Formats: sequence, structure tokens, C-alpha cells
Amino acid sequence: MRVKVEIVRRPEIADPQGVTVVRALRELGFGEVAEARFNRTIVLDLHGTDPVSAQARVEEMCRRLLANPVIEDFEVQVLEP
Amino acid sequence: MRVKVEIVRRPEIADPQGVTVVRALRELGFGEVAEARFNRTIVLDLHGTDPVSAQARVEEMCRRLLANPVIEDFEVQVLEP
Amino acid sequence: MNVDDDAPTDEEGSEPSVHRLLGLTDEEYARILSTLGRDPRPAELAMYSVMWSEHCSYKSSRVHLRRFPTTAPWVVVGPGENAGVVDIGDGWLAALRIESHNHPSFVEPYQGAATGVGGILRDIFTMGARPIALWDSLRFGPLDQARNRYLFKGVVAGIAGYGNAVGVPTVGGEVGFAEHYSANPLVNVMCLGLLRPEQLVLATAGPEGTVAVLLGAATGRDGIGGASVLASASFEDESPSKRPSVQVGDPFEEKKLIEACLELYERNLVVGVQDLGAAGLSCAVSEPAARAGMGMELDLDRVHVREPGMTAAELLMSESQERMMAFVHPDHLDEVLEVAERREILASVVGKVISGGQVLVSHAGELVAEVPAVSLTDEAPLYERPLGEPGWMEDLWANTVKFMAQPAIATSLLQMLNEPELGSKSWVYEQYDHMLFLNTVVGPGHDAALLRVKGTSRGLALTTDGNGRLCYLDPRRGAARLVFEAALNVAVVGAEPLAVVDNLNFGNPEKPEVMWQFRETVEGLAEACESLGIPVIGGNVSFYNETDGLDIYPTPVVGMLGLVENLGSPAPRLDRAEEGMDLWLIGPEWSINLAGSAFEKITFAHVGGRPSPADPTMARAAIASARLLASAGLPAIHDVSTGGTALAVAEMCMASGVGATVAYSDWRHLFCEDPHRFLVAATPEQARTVESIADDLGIPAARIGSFGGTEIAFDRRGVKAALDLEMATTTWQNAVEARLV
Amino acid sequence: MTGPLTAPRVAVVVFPGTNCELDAAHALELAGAKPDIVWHRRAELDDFDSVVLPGGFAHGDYLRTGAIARFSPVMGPVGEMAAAGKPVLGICNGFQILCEAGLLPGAFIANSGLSFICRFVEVEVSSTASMLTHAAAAGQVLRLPLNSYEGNYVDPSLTGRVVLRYRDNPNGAQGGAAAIANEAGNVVGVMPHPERACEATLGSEDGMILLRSFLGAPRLEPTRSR
Ligand SMILES: Nc1ncnc2c1ncn2[C@@H]1O[C@H](COP(=O)(O)OP(=O)(O)O)[C@@H](O)[C@H]1O
Ligand SMILES: [Mg+2]
Repeated sequence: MRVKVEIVRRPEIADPQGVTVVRALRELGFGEVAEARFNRTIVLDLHGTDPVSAQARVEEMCRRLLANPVIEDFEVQVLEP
Repeated sequence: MRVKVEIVRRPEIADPQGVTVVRALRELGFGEVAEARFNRTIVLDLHGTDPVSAQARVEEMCRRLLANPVIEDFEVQVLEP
Repeated sequence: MNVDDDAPTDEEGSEPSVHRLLGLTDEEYARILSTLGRDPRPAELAMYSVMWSEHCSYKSSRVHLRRFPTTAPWVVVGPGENAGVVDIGDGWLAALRIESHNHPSFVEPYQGAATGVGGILRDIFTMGARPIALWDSLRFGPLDQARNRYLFKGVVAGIAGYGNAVGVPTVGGEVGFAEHYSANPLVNVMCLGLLRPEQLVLATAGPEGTVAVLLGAATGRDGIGGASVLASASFEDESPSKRPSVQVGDPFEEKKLIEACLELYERNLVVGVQDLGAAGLSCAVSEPAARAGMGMELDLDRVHVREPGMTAAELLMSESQERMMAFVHPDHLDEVLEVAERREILASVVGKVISGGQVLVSHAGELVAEVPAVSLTDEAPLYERPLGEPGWMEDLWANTVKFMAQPAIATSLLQMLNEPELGSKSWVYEQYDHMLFLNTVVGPGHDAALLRVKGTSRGLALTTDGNGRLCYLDPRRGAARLVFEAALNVAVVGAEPLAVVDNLNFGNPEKPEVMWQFRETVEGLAEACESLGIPVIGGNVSFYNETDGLDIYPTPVVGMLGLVENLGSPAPRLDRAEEGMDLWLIGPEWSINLAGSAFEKITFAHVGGRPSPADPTMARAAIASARLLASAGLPAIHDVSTGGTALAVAEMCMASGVGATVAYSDWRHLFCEDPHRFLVAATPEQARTVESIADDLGIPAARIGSFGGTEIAFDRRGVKAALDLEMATTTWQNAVEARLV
Repeated sequence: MTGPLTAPRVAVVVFPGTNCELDAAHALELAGAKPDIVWHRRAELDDFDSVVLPGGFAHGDYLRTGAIARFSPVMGPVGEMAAAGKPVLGICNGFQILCEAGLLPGAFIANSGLSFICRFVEVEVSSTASMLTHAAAAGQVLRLPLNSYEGNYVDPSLTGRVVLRYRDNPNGAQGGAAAIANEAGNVVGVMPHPERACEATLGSEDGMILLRSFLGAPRLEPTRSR
């Protein structure tokens, strides 16, 4: 079972990497870039489980370890069986 | 226009971070985790452009700056107008 | 380049094209045939190809490297092991080694540099030493090209990312820029370790029955066709088969590996240890076996792997990082495995030492290789490649600048301060943890780093020097001058030069001109070391630094270790000059030779003429006097090097935040870079000390100016050329950083 | 390790990847303590008066700095000591771990300049109501080495008490925070390294003021941390 987790920094928290990349892109001639935000995705492969419980277990992993609730939200998506 | 870029480390390239997180998850009782791979996503907001040219421009940004072609592949997805 | 295990069978033999693809010549292949008396199996061919690569076998350089002096009473381990080891007294030994990671850093700067750091650390802790300091010597093309900026930033971030996380401070380094490195940056990293004599471990397999335990990261298809093979091919070759699978560094794994290995040594649980670098498992079994005069059985099925389905050849060639092979007496095996488990690293028993000298490798239950260990190591090919002085040397020497008039000194100096080559490198070293372990008494930004050895009164000084432009103009003179400069650099922080490691970065050794540069360089280094009585205890050779047929400048980098027996008064530092102090120049009479100088390069874009030779007698006097002055408590001492006296004065002024006025008679004196000169800041009361030390050693000392004011001023019979200190400092401080944003 | 008989016993915790433990122990000893290096699997710290989580890269800083370390067995007793009002100090990576563990508010993100920063910085004592700063003078300026990539403090809750503030905010930290204390003041996180500034030969002795303060701190009332 493959599950994808996207960890998104909450919008009110600064994203220095995003700020830097916008500047660099504009210098390269991509003047249309207004904003950039960096997130992390983690692709997990799980042994023998079903989509429903995989979803629940990975959400649990996010709450306990993968995301920091002080600054991050997360989104879990079961990709394939 | 909002565009999402997913930057994926090529599968044959080692991912030490993934290895460490698998170990940590297993210790926390998530024994079903077989593998974890870390990727990056970048969400870009672009001024006044259309989906077709946005797609092309962002692919160009990936080739020039956002992705490292030696170890990474990328995927561009136009999210909303 | 994956070697397909199924393709050529035993009976048919390997296709000749396979050996060529692997970088073996037809003669080398014939040699394998005659060693084995049969066609090699694919796994065997893989082993020969990596072990006989230039990178692992030193086949083009070995005949020359024998020229180095390598012995001294304090040398415990000379060249040949993973690192050199010297006795520094008070029950401590120091291990030192330098390594290049040029080609991988060009392919992927962050990971290339990071894994370079990982590799040099393993060379040090393989010896039983705890790594206590790193040092980097870097060369890039000019920063006005985006690609060079990318490489420079990536390499520095990679060194920082790995070194900081693994927990070994990077206490200094050097960076140079020249067009010749545009398509071929140089990334050399030096590491210093400390150990107790009883902890010394050698890379030997031990007696029959010793078990081989593979520790650390899982093996994947990393760098196959990478460092060892790629190092023998040029960058221009972009065929997919030669594109390496980039190795990724894992400083966390390495940190665990360091602590685990150090515990094994402390508890005396290993017979020998070999790190896995280029040539991976092939090297880790054959070299220790050959050293022990034994053979080895290796069972590839027991290797812990990252990806399924790897062939025997891939497993044998893989350059996966953060792996070590420990050779363990069977009685200690359980304890070794317990240490690994507690330290949270993987361990697999993969083989054992056998008598008879054969390396026997099995995979999927079958014997896939059976070769004499020494045929892979000591009996690797050795070439005496043709060499010849390049036709252009005479022209180059004759090509001097004719100066019509005195240039504007202040403007020239400002122009030099604005060059990345001479500007402040704080953008680099502030990204490196240079303070960990609480030993850094003098850190980056000075001529050498000075580390205290806690629990003793001793200090160790560390530096590297390299100057491609100088060595291009005269490899022998240039190389000799580097040794003297490095020795003087450790002397100005109060240390006695103790040992040299060298990193020889050269072009294509198949070109006679390059081989000539190489031979000349080795001669120059050897002569200088001999004249100072300093042994060469290790080094590294990097050939094939060429792209599209253009070779880099011949760039030897000399690493020097110095010893201070008594760290008493505060060590001299660049930033301790003060208003009212005198400025002294110690060294031979003024010279006007500007060949190879930064001044000619920067203000006239000229590289030509013949640099002055070193003078061993003056060198010894300069080194000894600098050291005595440092221990006599002189506040600031700084050698005159690239940029000449003018730049050296400016560096002291900028660091100390005080101006100076310097008297001169011929402007060329200010920019000349001839060797064996250094500057001293001294209070008027210290004048006697300066004079008497210089006198005793027979080296001229002249008071050439004094510190004070807010200008760096040069005065010729009342006519003053002055540069505002603040403007100088801002320019110098921005020379690198401002070009990167 | 030597020291006066009454020397406070300090546990210096080592996680896999920690690298400042010997430095912390060295400086604590100079400051008069009796430090012991303790492996992260240890599940009790009964013998200790206080605990220090030193700097480094626990678990490689993988995932998030401090994220994995907070689950180590030793963090149980660290939490108990924090609740009991005993001095708990996190330095650099140790600070990040305390935040992840919820013993201090806030979190860390990359420095605003996106570079690792290793150099001396100046910090001002903005509050003396903490174990780390009670022996210092309010407004006093200290010179300490900074050594971090993720030193940029963010605290959406605005509940941490800033006890040291950068004079020239080098990493973008919210409110210029260089050190934060909990409400009771017994749990403190500091981003610069006081242990690197305890000897004149290393460039500064200002760190000694903080470490002595930490060691001499009286027992405070139990905390009501979140
Ligand atoms: N790559 C680097 N890493 C760390 N420190 C560096 C690096 N490059 C330069 N430095 C520091 O900056 C100082 C100035 O460098 P450099 O001009 O090369 O010195 P020198 O003239 O003595 O050879 C050095 O003392 C060194 O410690
Ligand atoms: Mg120098």
C-alpha cells in the first residue's frame, strides 16, 4: 500500500526558502512569480493493510511524528493498493 | 494562477532521511512501514498567465532552478486559474 | 555502467569491449588473462577494473611518489595506510590525511563535497583516531559565470551540511578562482585526528579465521561507474553508461559509525579495519588480505543491501557511503555485534580470512571470483609514463610585463581587495562549525588554525597552501615554495612544522607535458621537505582534471601539521595590531619579481614570466624566527603571500580595525610575492626582541612603518598613496559575498 | 570528573547524532558542576539535580530538528524534572528538542538567510526570571557563538518568555529571541552556545555567567507547562 503525506507549513508561518526562491526566479527572468511555498511530501510504503486503515494509521503517524502541529498541517492520500 | 511542482528524488538515489524515519516510525509501533521517501513540493502563485503557458514556464523554472536534474525528476501541475 | 553478470560466460570469456568500457586497456586485460591463466569472470573483471583504476592503484604516479622523504623519528605511520600518523608527545598521536573529490563535486556539488568529507573522515577514524578537525582547499572558475557560482555555493553547502552534522569542526581552508577551474573545480579536504598509541589500528585482515564484519549503511547501486572509474575518464564523456549514480552522504550514519568504531578500538575488539571508499568491497577485502599476506572469503549474499537484485559485480563495485569493514577475532564477534546494535548501526558477518592468498567471492551460492589478493593491489600495473618539458615553457618565461610607469598603488590595492581570490572568505567559513570540541584557539581567517590539545600544554597548527598560477609558471619552484609557505604559516602561530600531506591535482597523465609538470612538482616538494627535515606522511593524487582537452593548472596543495609544545602567551592573531605599534618586515632583501603575482593577474590580466626560486636557508631562518617571535608574545604576525606586502598589511589593518603607514622605495616591492617574508606588529618596547631574534637567525628585519589612523597608506619620500580603511574593509568583505546574490 | 563535594549533578543527555556533549560537560565542570554523560535510552534520572540537552544533530536533524529525539526514553524523566521545577536546559539542538517535546512553546525554521551561521553574536539579557539568566544583570550584553541552520524561532502562541535577545537578529527569530524560558523559569532553551564561551583562550567567558546561573539556581515552584 502506497500512501502519500503532504506536510504543509501553515500560511502564517514564514517560509524563508519560498522567499529566496521567488527572488531567484525573478532574477532569472520569471517576473510573473508572486509567491512560492515549500512543502514536504513523504511517500510511505506499508506492508499488508487496506486503504481505510492505512489512511487512519498514517494520520496517526502524522499526529505523532511526521508533522509538527505548532507550525504544520498535513494531508494524507492513499495512492494505490 | 496556482501551480504545484513536485520534485522527486530518483529512486536509485539513496534517501538517508527516509531510512531514519522508517526506523523511528517502527519504534513508535508502526511496524507496517516498509519504506519512506522524502520529496519536495513547491506551490507557486503566478501573476496573469494562462494554464498552458504557466505549465511551460514552470517546467522551464524547474529545469533552470527548482530541480536538480542529476538526482531529481519533477512534475508540474496547474491547480487553478 | 552496469556489468551484466549474465553476458559473457566463463567459457566464452568477456568481450574485449567490456574491459574497455570498464576503463581497462588491452594490455591490462592481457595481464589479467596471464595472472588468472583463463578468461576472467564478470565479477573478477569488475574487481580488476576498479582496483586497477588510476584512482585506486596510483599506477601513473607511484614511481614518482617514491621520491618523497617519508621518515623522521616522530613518524609512526608513513604513506601507504589510510592516514599518516605522527607522535606529538604527552602520550598522543596525530593522524592526518588529505583527499580530493573533484570529479564528483562537478557532477553534483553538494553531494560530491559532502561525500568527500565523509570519505576523509573515514580515512582518519579507520586508523583508530577521533577526527577533531577538517580543512578544505577549493578552486573554482570565476564567479561571474552562473555555473561557477552554483558549484561554489553547492560545494560549500555540502561541506557545511556534512561536516557540521557529523560533528567535526572545519577550522579553516582556502579558496581560489581561475578560468582553468571553470569546468573542473577542485575540492580537496584534509582531516586531523587524535589517538592514543594503544588505539592505533591498521588496515590488516589478521590471521586465518578472523571474521570480516561489514558495518554501517546498506549497499546500493551508488557510484557504480562513479568515482574510481569516472575518475579515470574525463568530464566531457556524457554517455549514459558512464553517468554515475550519485552517492548521497549521510552524516548521521557516519556519526554513529565513528562512535561505534571508536568504542571497538577502545575495547580492543578489532584486529584491523578498512573503510569502504572507491572500489568498495573489492578494496575492503583485497587490500587488508594482501597486507596480511592472506586470502579472504567473501559471501555477497550476507551483505545488507538497499535494493534487491544487485549483481555480484555491482555489489563489488558499489561505492555506497558510510561503510566500514572490521576484522574481528571470532571470540569477540558477539561483543562487536552488541556494540553495533546499541549504536544503532547495521552489521553483517560477510567473510573470513583464509590462508593461501586468494580472494574467493560467492554470490547466490556460487563462486563468482577467485583471484590472488596481491594481483589486485601490490601487483597492479605500474606505469612510467613518458614525460617532456612543454615547448611553451621558454615562451612563458620570456613573456614578462614591461611597466612604463608606477601604477596608482591605492587603486591597485583596492582592485585586489575586490577580487574573490583575495577578498574575505567569511561567507565560506561562517557556514562551517569551526568551534566544536572547544579546541579552536585560532580559527579561520588567519594563516593557520591553532588547536589546543586538552589535558596537555600542546597545540597543533594546521594549514594548506596551493597556488596553481605559480606552479603553472614553474612547477618545481612553485611546489617548493608551497612547502615553505605552509611551514611559515604554521610558524606564525607559534608551531614547529612537523609533517606534510599533499594533494596533487593534475591534468591528463597520458600527456607528456602533464607528466613533466607532475614530476617537477614532486621534485620541488621533495627537495623542500628534505631541506626542512619534514616528512611527507600521506597524500592523494587526482589526475584527469581536464575538460575538452584543457588541463587545469598543475595544482599541488600542501597540507602542513605543526606542533606548539607550550601554548603559553596568547597566540599571535591578525587582529591584534594596535594604534602605536610598529610594523616590521622580516625576510630577505626586497625583490622586484612580479611573475605569477596576483598584482599582474588582476591589474594587467597577465600570467607570465618566471617566479623566483625558494631559498632553503632563508626559508629555515624565516620559519624559525616567526616561531620564536610567536612564542615571545608578539601580538600579530602574518606571512606575505598572494597579493604581496601591500595586501598583507591591508589584511592586518582590516582585521585589527586600525590603519597603517608603510614606507617603500620601489612600488614593485609592495606587490612582489617572493617567499620567506612576514610582517610583525610590535610595540616599540618589543623592537629589541624582534631585532635580536632576527639577528640570531641571520635574517634581515626592517621597521617599515607603523599602525595608526584610518588609512592604509604607502609613503615614498613623503609622497603618500592612501586607501581609506573603511572603504578597503567594505570592499574586501563583499568581494565574495556580493557576487553570490 | 572532579569538583566540590556539593557540586550539582548534571545529566548531559546524548542522542544518536548529538555532538556537543563533551563540550557541555567540559564547561559545566569548569562552572563547578559534576556532569555525567547519559545515553538517550536511559529511563530515569533520579540521581541528578538538573539536566542539559546539548547541541548537535540528534537523528541527523532528519524530518524536523528534534522531532525524533523527543520520543527517546530519557525524555520521560526530563519532562518530570521540568514539571518538578528542576533546572532543564536545552542548548541549540537541545532547545529544538524541548520545543518538539512541548516543554517550551514554539518551533524552529530555517535561518532567514538560508545559510548555516557559525560566529560570535551579541545577545542582551532581556529577562532575569529564568534559571539561565537570574545571575546576570538585566540589559547586560553577552558575546556567545551561534552555530545553527535552523535557529529561526517562531512561536504563534506568543507564550515563551524571551530571556536573551539578539542585538542584531542574525537568523530572523521572532522577537529576536535567542533564549526562551517557560513560565516558571526552570526550563530554558538557548540557541547560541554558552559552553563555547567559557574560556578566554576561546574568545569569550560570557557563557560562564549563564552556566553558573543555571547551576546555582534555586528550586522554583513547579511549572504549569502546556
Ligand atoms: N574554504 C575555506 N574554508 C574555511 N576557511 C577558509 C576557506 N577559505 C579561506 N578560509 C579562511 O580565510 C582565510 C584567508 O584565506 P586565504 O586568503 O586563502 O589565506 P592565506 O593567504 O593565508 O593562504 C584563511 O585563513 C582561512 O582560514
Ligand atoms: Mg598565508
